[in-house]
Amino acid sequence: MEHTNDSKKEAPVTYAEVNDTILKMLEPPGRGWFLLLFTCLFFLAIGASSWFYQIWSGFGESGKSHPIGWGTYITNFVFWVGIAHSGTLISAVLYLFRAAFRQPIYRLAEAMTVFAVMTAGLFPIIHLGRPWYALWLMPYPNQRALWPNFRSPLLWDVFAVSTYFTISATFFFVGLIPDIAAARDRATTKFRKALYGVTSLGWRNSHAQWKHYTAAYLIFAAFATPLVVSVHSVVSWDFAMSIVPGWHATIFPPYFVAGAIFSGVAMVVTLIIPLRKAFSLERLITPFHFDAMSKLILMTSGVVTYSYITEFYIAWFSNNDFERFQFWFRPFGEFWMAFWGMTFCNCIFPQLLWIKKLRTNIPFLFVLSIFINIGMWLERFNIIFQSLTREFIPAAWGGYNFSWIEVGITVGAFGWFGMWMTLFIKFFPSVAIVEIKEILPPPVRNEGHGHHQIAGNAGHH
Amino acid sequence: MVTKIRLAIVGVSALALALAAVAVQQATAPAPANAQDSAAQYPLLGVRAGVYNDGQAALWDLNITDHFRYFGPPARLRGYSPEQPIHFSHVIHVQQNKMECQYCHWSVSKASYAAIPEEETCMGCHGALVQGKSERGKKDIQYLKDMYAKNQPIPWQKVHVMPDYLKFNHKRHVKAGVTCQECHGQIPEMEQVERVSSMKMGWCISCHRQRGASIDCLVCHGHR
Amino acid sequence: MEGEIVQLNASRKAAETAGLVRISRRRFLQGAGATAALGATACANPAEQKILPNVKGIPEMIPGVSVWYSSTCTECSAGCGIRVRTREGRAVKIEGNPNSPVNKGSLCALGQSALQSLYDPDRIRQPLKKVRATPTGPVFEPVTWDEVYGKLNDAISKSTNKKVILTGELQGGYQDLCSSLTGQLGFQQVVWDPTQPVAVAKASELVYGTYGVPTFSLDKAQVVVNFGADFLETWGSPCGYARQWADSRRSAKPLRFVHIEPRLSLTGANADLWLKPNLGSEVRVALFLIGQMIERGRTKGLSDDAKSKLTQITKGVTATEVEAQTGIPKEKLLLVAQYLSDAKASLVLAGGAATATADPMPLLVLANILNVMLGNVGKTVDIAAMDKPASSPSKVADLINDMQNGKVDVLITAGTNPQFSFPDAFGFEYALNRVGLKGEGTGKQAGLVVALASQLDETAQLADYVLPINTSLEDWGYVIQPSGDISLMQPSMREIFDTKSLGDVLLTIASNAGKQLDASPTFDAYVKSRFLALASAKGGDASDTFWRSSLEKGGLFASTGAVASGTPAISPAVFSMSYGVSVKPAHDGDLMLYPYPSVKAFDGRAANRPWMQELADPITQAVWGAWAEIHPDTAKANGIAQGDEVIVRTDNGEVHVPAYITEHVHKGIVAIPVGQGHSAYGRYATSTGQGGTVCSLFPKALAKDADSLVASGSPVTVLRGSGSGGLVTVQDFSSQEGRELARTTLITGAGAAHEHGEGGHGGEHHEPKQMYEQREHPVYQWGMAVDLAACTGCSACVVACQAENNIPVVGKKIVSQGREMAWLRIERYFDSIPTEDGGEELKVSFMPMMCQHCQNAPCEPVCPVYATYHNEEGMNAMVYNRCVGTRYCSNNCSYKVRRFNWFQYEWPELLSWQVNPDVTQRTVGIMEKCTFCVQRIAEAKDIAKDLGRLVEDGDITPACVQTCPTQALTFGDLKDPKSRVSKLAKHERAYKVLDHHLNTQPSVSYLNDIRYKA
Amino acid sequence: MVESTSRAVVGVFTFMDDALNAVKDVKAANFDWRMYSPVPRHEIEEVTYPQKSPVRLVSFTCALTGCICGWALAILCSLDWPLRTSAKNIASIPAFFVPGYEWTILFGGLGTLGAIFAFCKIPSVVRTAGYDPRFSHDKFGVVVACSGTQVEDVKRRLKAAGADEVDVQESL
Repeated sequence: MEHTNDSKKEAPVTYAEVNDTILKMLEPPGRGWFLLLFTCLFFLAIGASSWFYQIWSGFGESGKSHPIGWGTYITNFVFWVGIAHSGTLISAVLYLFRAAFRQPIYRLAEAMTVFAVMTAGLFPIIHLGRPWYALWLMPYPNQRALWPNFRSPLLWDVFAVSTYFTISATFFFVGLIPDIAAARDRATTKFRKALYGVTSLGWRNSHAQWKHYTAAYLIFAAFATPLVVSVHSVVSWDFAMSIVPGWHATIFPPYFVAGAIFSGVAMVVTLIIPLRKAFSLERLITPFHFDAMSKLILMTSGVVTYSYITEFYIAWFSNNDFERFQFWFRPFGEFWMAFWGMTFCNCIFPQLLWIKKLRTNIPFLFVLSIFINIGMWLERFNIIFQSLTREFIPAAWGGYNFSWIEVGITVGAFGWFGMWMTLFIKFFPSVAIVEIKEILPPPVRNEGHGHHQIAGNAGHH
Repeated sequence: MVTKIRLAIVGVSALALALAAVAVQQATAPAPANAQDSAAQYPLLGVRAGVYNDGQAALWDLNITDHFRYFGPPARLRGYSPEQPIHFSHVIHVQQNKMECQYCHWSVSKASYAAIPEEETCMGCHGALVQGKSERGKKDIQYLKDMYAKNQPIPWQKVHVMPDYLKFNHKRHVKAGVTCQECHGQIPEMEQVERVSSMKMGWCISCHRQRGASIDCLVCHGHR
Repeated sequence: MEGEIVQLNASRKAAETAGLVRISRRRFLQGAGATAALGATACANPAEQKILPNVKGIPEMIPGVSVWYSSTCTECSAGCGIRVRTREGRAVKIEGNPNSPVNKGSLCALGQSALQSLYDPDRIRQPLKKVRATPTGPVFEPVTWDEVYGKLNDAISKSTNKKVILTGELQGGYQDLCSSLTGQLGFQQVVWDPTQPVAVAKASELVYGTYGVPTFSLDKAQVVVNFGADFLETWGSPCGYARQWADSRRSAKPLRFVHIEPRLSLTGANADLWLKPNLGSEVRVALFLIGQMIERGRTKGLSDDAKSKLTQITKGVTATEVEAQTGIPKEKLLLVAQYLSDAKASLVLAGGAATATADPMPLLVLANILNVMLGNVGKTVDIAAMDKPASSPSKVADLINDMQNGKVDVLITAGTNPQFSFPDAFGFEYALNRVGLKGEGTGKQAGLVVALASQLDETAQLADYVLPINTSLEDWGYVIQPSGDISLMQPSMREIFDTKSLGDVLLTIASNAGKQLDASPTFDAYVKSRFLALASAKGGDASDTFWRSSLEKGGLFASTGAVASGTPAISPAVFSMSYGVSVKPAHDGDLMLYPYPSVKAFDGRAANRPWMQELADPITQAVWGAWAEIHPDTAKANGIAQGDEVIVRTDNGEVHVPAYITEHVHKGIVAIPVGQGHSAYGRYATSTGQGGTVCSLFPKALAKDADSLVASGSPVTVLRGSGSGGLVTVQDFSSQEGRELARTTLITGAGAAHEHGEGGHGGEHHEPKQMYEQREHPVYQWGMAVDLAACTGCSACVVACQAENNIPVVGKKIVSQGREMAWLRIERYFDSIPTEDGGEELKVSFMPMMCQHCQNAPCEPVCPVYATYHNEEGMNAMVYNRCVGTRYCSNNCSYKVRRFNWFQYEWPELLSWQVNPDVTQRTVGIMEKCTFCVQRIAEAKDIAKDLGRLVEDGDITPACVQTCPTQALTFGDLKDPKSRVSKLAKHERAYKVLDHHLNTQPSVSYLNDIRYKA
Repeated sequence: MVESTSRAVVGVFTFMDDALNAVKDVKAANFDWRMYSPVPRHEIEEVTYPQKSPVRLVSFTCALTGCICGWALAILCSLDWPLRTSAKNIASIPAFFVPGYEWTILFGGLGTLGAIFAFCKIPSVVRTAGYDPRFSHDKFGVVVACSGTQVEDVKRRLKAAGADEVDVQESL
C-alpha cells in the first residue's frame, strides 16, 4: 500500500481524471494506428496465403518430415498458449492474491490472453494433415456412431484449449462490460454509440448489478486460476504422456506453467511499453508496475532455469541411455545453437534484473522482453524438435527441412494476433477504468471516515 | 425469486446425479470381451435416436463435412438413379420372367464383387431368341449385339458408388444370408435401378450391430 | 522434377472420392477394353463411375478374385520360377513360384520389379521409324508392322554382306529360334550380356574341363571362401544361393564364410570375416592357400603330377610376402587356411567385380584348383550342371570392327543394350552408323538397323526402325536350367500395346524371307511343341493335360538337387600361367576403378523402374542414381566431402556422381555401381542426375586369356566437381549407439559353443509386470518372427511390400527430405565384434524393420480419433479414412515405422495399372504403415470360412514373408502354440526390439544374428 | 414495482457518503429506490445490498453438473464403441480426469455468466429511469420512485443529503 501512496504523486487522483485519461485512448485513430493495422493485415495475408498454399499443395510444404512429425506449428501453438497464460494469471490469480500492481495492466494482459488463445487455437488445425476433418476431434453425435478417443492427450487439448478460450473470453468480456458502459456514456459518434450500446448490454452501474457482478467476478477468478494451471499442464501432457526421450518427463506440467507465466509476462511488457508511450499512460502505468513485473520475470526465470537443470539431472540420474543421449545432444549436438540461444535468453539474460535500476529501465525491459519471447519460442522448439530428431532407432534419426511456408504462417500468426490487439486498443478501453477507479479513494465529504475505509479495500470484500 | 433458483438448482442437480449414476453403472459394468458383445449394450442413451434407420444424417447431425461431401455429388446419395446405356428393366427380367438374381450377377456368392454380367450372358437369350417388343427394346438389343460384335464392353453407369477406402465383400454377406433386397431394395420392381439405401457408415453399422456381426474397423476399412 | 512421381495438385477431396484422378480398381477391365475404359474416366461428375463388364466370360476369371499364372523370371540368368497375380486381366504382383527348385517361392527385388517393366510408362507402344536425329535425341514416328517387315525383308534379300543379330542372353525358346534363324537366313548371332560371368566359365574349362559356370551347393559346405562373387545379390543364382546360405547359417552347424574383396559388398557384409585385399592381389591369397593346403596335406583331389607342379608354383609364397602384396594381415591368411584345411567340405568361389580385371584367369583358376584339391567337386561344386553363358565381348568387338568397315548390311538387335553397357571406347555408336556402308567415302547408307526392344533404350535410339516386343510377362517361352529342369513362361496378360513376341517376330522375318524356322506357325505353338518334345525325354507325355498341368506348375521340375559327381580335367595350360599380382597401380596412392552391379540397378535394366530407383541400397542406403564409394583418405586428399559431386575420370571418359565416403572400400579403389546414368531408356532412368555411364570409363581392351571386358582396375583420377552431387540416403547414422537393436550371437568352433554377443539378452524372456490387464485375443493373434541370422539385407521384402501395398514412390527430392514411404526398411548398422585374439572385426547388421504391432503400442492411445487402435487379432490397426493427420502416432512410435502422406502421390498412367485392388490407396495428409498385409489375412480368413475351418499355420504369408529368399521372415498365429512363429518367438535367440526398455510388447520377434568369432 | 403514473426523482451526488446517506434516508422512508455508482464499493454494498449474492450457488451447481457431464461424456462415448488402444482400459479413469476437470470449469464459468445475465438483468434494451451518463464517470446517483404527490418530499430528502442536483422524470 505504501507503493500506491508513493506513486500517487503521478497517478490520476479523481474518477473523472481516470475516465478521461483512459477514454482518450479511444479517440479517432491516427496515421500510426492505421499503419500498424495494415502491417498486421499484411502479415495475416502472408500467413493465410501460406496456409492455403500448404493445403492446396500438400502438407509437405511445411518442413516436417520423418521422424519429425511436429515442428514449428506445434512450437507456435505452445508458444501462444504460453503467452495466453499470463493474462489470466494477472487478472485472476493476482486478483485473488490482491497484488497491488495488477490493475493498470490486467486488461491488456487479458486481451492478450484471448487473442493469443485465438492464435494458438489455429495451430492444431493448421498442423493437421487433413484440416478439413478437424471437426472429428469434437465429441458430437454423428451418423458414423464414432466418438473421439478420450485417452488421447490431443483430445485433452481440445477440451483444455476450448475451455480456456471460452472462460478467458468470458472473463475478459465480463470485466469489460462496465468499462464499455463508461465509454458508451462518453461516446460521441453514432458508430461508437451503437457499438458500445450493444456491447455494454445495457449495463447501468446500479447497486444490485454491482453486487452480483462483483460476486461473479470473484467466482470467475476462482475458476480461472485452476484453469491457468490445468491448461498448460494439459498442453505439457501432449509431450509428457508420450514415450519420446526428452518429452517423457513428470516435471513437464509445472515446468510448462512456469514457462508460460514467464513468457506471458514478457509479452505483456513487450506490448505495454509501446502502448504506454503511444497513449501517454505514464501516469497510470508507473515504474512501480514495471518493477513488480520485473520481479515476476526474475522469479519465473529462476523456476524455468531450475526446470532445465532438473531435466538434465534426471536424465543423468535415471541412467536411461536414451534420455542421457538426448540431453547430451541438445547442448552439444547438431542443433546446439537453439539450446544455447534458449539458455541465454531465458536463464542468463534475465539475471540482470537483480540490478534494481534495470528493473525500471524501460528500454532495457523492452529489449529483455523480446529476448525472452525468442528464448521461450526456442525452448518449445528445443523440446519438440530436438527430441524428435534423436529417438530410439538411430537408423530413423533425421533432420528438418525448414520452409518458407512455415515462416509465412508464423508471421501470419503475429499478424492475426496483432490485428486483434490493434483493433482492440482503439475500440475498447485497454486499461480497466472501473478497477483503476476502485483503487482510488472515493470522493467523500467526511475524509477521515472514507480514507479509513479505502485502506482496507484495494479489492472487493 | 429465490425459490425459483432453488428449484432450478435441485432440477439440474438431479439431472447431473442421474447422469452420474448411468456413468458409474457403465463404468463398473464388465467390459465386453470382444466387440461383438457390445451390440447388446447398445444403445446406451439413444444417442443415435435422431439418425434415420438408413443412416442418412439427421438434421442435428453436425457432421458438416459429410453434408458438404455427401450432398454434393449425387452419385453418393440415396436416390441416385443414373440413366444406363441400355434401358435394362429388372421388371421384365426378374419380375415377369422370374430370373434369379444370381443368374446374371453370378459372382456375388463367389467374390467380393457383384459383377455385371458378361455380354455373352445377355446374348444367350438376345442373340437369336429375344429381339424385343418395344421400339426402344429393339434398339437396345441391337446396341447390345453391335457391342458384342465389336468385342466392346457396355459402359454401364455404376449405381452404388463406394469410396475406395471401403472394401465391401458381397460373398460374405450373401453367405451370411443377407438378401439382395435388404441393401439394394426392390430391384425387381425397378425399371431403372436406383440407390435406395444411403449406404453410409451408420447404416452399415446399425445392421452389423443388430446382427452381432463384427464392428472391427478393419472388417470394412482394411481390405476387400 | 521431371521423372519423379510428384504430388498432384488436384483437389484432394476429388482425389479422395476416387474415380476422377484414379483409374478405378472396381472397373472390370478386359484387356481389349482397357483403352476404352481409360477414355471413359473423364466424367463430369467426380463421383460417377462406370462398370465395364467382360464381353465374353473367361472361365478362370471371377471379378474380384485373383488369377495366378506361373511363369519364369528372365531378369537374370538364374531362371527363377514366378507366379504372376492378375486381377481382372491386369498383372498386379510377381511372386516366386514355390514349385521351382531354383528359388522355392522366393524372388529377389529385381525379379519383382519386372512388373514395372511391363507397365513402364515409357514403353514403346507401336513400331517406330526414325525420321531424323536432333541434338536432344532422335525423332521417331509410328509406322506399321508390315512396313518394317517389308523393309527388313528387302534388306535381307538385297544383302550382300554380313547380316547380324545382336542379342542378349536369350532363354530357351528364343535361343533355339534364333539359332534356326542364323542357320536358315545366314544371320550371324552375336550375344552381349554384361552380367554373364564368362571368365568364370572359361576358368571352369581350364580346370574342370567344361566351359560353363558350375552349380554350387553352399548348404553342403562347412567353410566358404569367396573371392568377390556376390552370390547373395547379383552373381549366379542369388535367390537359390541365398537360400542355401541361410539354411546352413541357421542349422546346428552353420557354414563359416570368409569374403575377400576390396569393397564391402552385400555378400561381404554377411561374411564372418571380410578381408580387404589390394585389388588384383587376390590371386596371391589363393596361391598362398594352395601352398598351405599342400603343406597341410589337403591334396586328395589332385593327381601327383598336378600336386608336384603346384608345389613348384607355390614354392616361396610365404605369409609375410603375401601380407605385403595384399595388405591382409598374415594371421588372417593363416586363419583362412586353417578354416579350409579343417573343413570336411568347403567351397571356394571367385567372381564378380574382383575378377573383371585385365587378367582375371589366374585367380579364377586357382579358386577352381582349390575346390579340386579340397575334394569339393562332386560335393559342393556340380560340374555336371553347368550354366553356359554365350555372351562374348570379343565377338561384339569383332562385330564393331565389321560394322566400321562396312561389312555388315543388316543388324537386328534384340534384348541387349550395348550402346549403354559396352565400353564406349570400342565405338559402338560410330560403327553402328556405318552399317551397310558400301566402301569408304560414298556416304550412302544402304544397310538397315532394326531394334527389337520394349523400351527405347540407347541402342534402340540408334536404330532405323524399332519394333516393340513383348515384355517377359506378356510372352511365352521356356527356360532350360543347368539341372535339366524346364521352366515355362506364359503371358500373364494380353499385350497392352501393339507389341509382339520376339519369337513371333523372328518367325515372321523368316517366313517373309520364304523360310520356315519351325513347323509351328506361332511362337506359343512353338513353345508348346518344343516343351512337349523336351519333356518327353524326361518322362512327360505329350497330352494336353500334361501341358496344362505343367503350365500351372510352371514347368517340369524333376531334378533332385543332388550334386552330380564329376571328374575334373585340369588343363596343362594352368601350370604355365603367371600368378603374380594381376593389376597394380602405377604409383602408390593411385586409384583404380571398381565398378560393380548393385541389387538396385543390376546392369542397368532396372534403371527405369521407380521401385528399384527408390529402393535403398543395402550397404550405402542411397536411393535414386549411383554414387562413387571413396575411402576417407582419398576423399581427404582430394578435398571431397560426403555427397559432393565428384568427377571420376579415366583415359576413356568421365562420370559425374556423388561421393559416398566410407571406410568399407579399399583405399586404392573407387567403387561405382553400374547401371545408372542412362541417356535414354525412360523418365526415371534419365533423371537420376548422373553424368555419364560407368562403362564409358572402361578401356578398349579385353581381358588376358578370357573373353571378358576389363572393368575393374583401370587407373582413375577423382576430382571434386561443382556443388552437391545429389546423394540421398535414407539412413544417415550407422551406429547402434549400443542400443542392442540388432543383436548377435557369437559362436566359436563348429557352432558348438554358443556365446552371446553384444546383444547379450538373446533368449532371455522377461515378463515385466503389466500395469494394465493384457488384452485377450479370442481367436487369433498375429505375429511375425525375423531371423537376423538368415537376413542378408537383399531388400526383396522391401520391394514386395511396396508392390503389394500400393506404396507410392516419391522421387529423389522428397526422399531427400526424409519422406520416403517404404513401410518396411532394412536398417543397416556397422558395429564391431571381438575376435578370438582380442581384436575387433567389422560386423554389419541388417535389420528388417516394419510395424511391430505392439501389444502396448505407444501410437494407439495418442490418436485423438481412433484412426489407429488395437484389434482383436493383436494387430495395430490403421484406418486411413479416419486419420486427420496429427502425426502424433508417428512421433510416439519408438520404431519410427509410420509414414505420412506429405503430398498426394499418383502413379503416371500405365504404372497405375499395377495397383493392388485390395489395398486402399492413401490420400494426402494421412498416416500409413505396415498392416501385416491385412488384405491377405482377410483373404485367408475368407477362404477358411468357406471351408468351414479356422486359418491354419501357413495359410497367410504377407508379401515380405512370401518373397524372402532366405525365409528370414515367418508369419503366423502366436496364439497357436504349434505354429512356426510361436516356436520361433520362444527360440533361444529370440528377443524383441526395445521391449526391455519400453515394454511395448511387440508382436514381432527378432532372432539374434549368428557370427563366428574370427 | 412502481406504478405507471409514478415519477422518478434522480439525485446526482459528487460524494459517495452523501449518496449513501440519501439511500439510508429513502430506504427508511420505504421508498422504492436504486443507486448508481461509477465503481462498486464495499461501503455501498453494506448499505444497499447486505445479503449474499445467489451467483455463487448457480456457479457451484453448474460446475458440479459440468464435472459429472465431462466424466459421463468421456466414459459413455468410450463405451459406446469400445475400441482398445494399447492395453489401456476402455473406460480409462485417469485419462478422463481431464474432460471432467475442464468441463467443471467450463460449465461453472458459463453458468456464472448466465447468472450475471440473469441477476443483473442484462442484456437489457429498456431505457433505465433516472440513469445519467455521469454515473459511469464520476457521479453517484440515487433514483427514487414515487407518486406525483411525494416528489417534493423526495427532492427535499435528496437535497438534504447533499445532492448536487435533483431531477424529476416522468415515470420509470
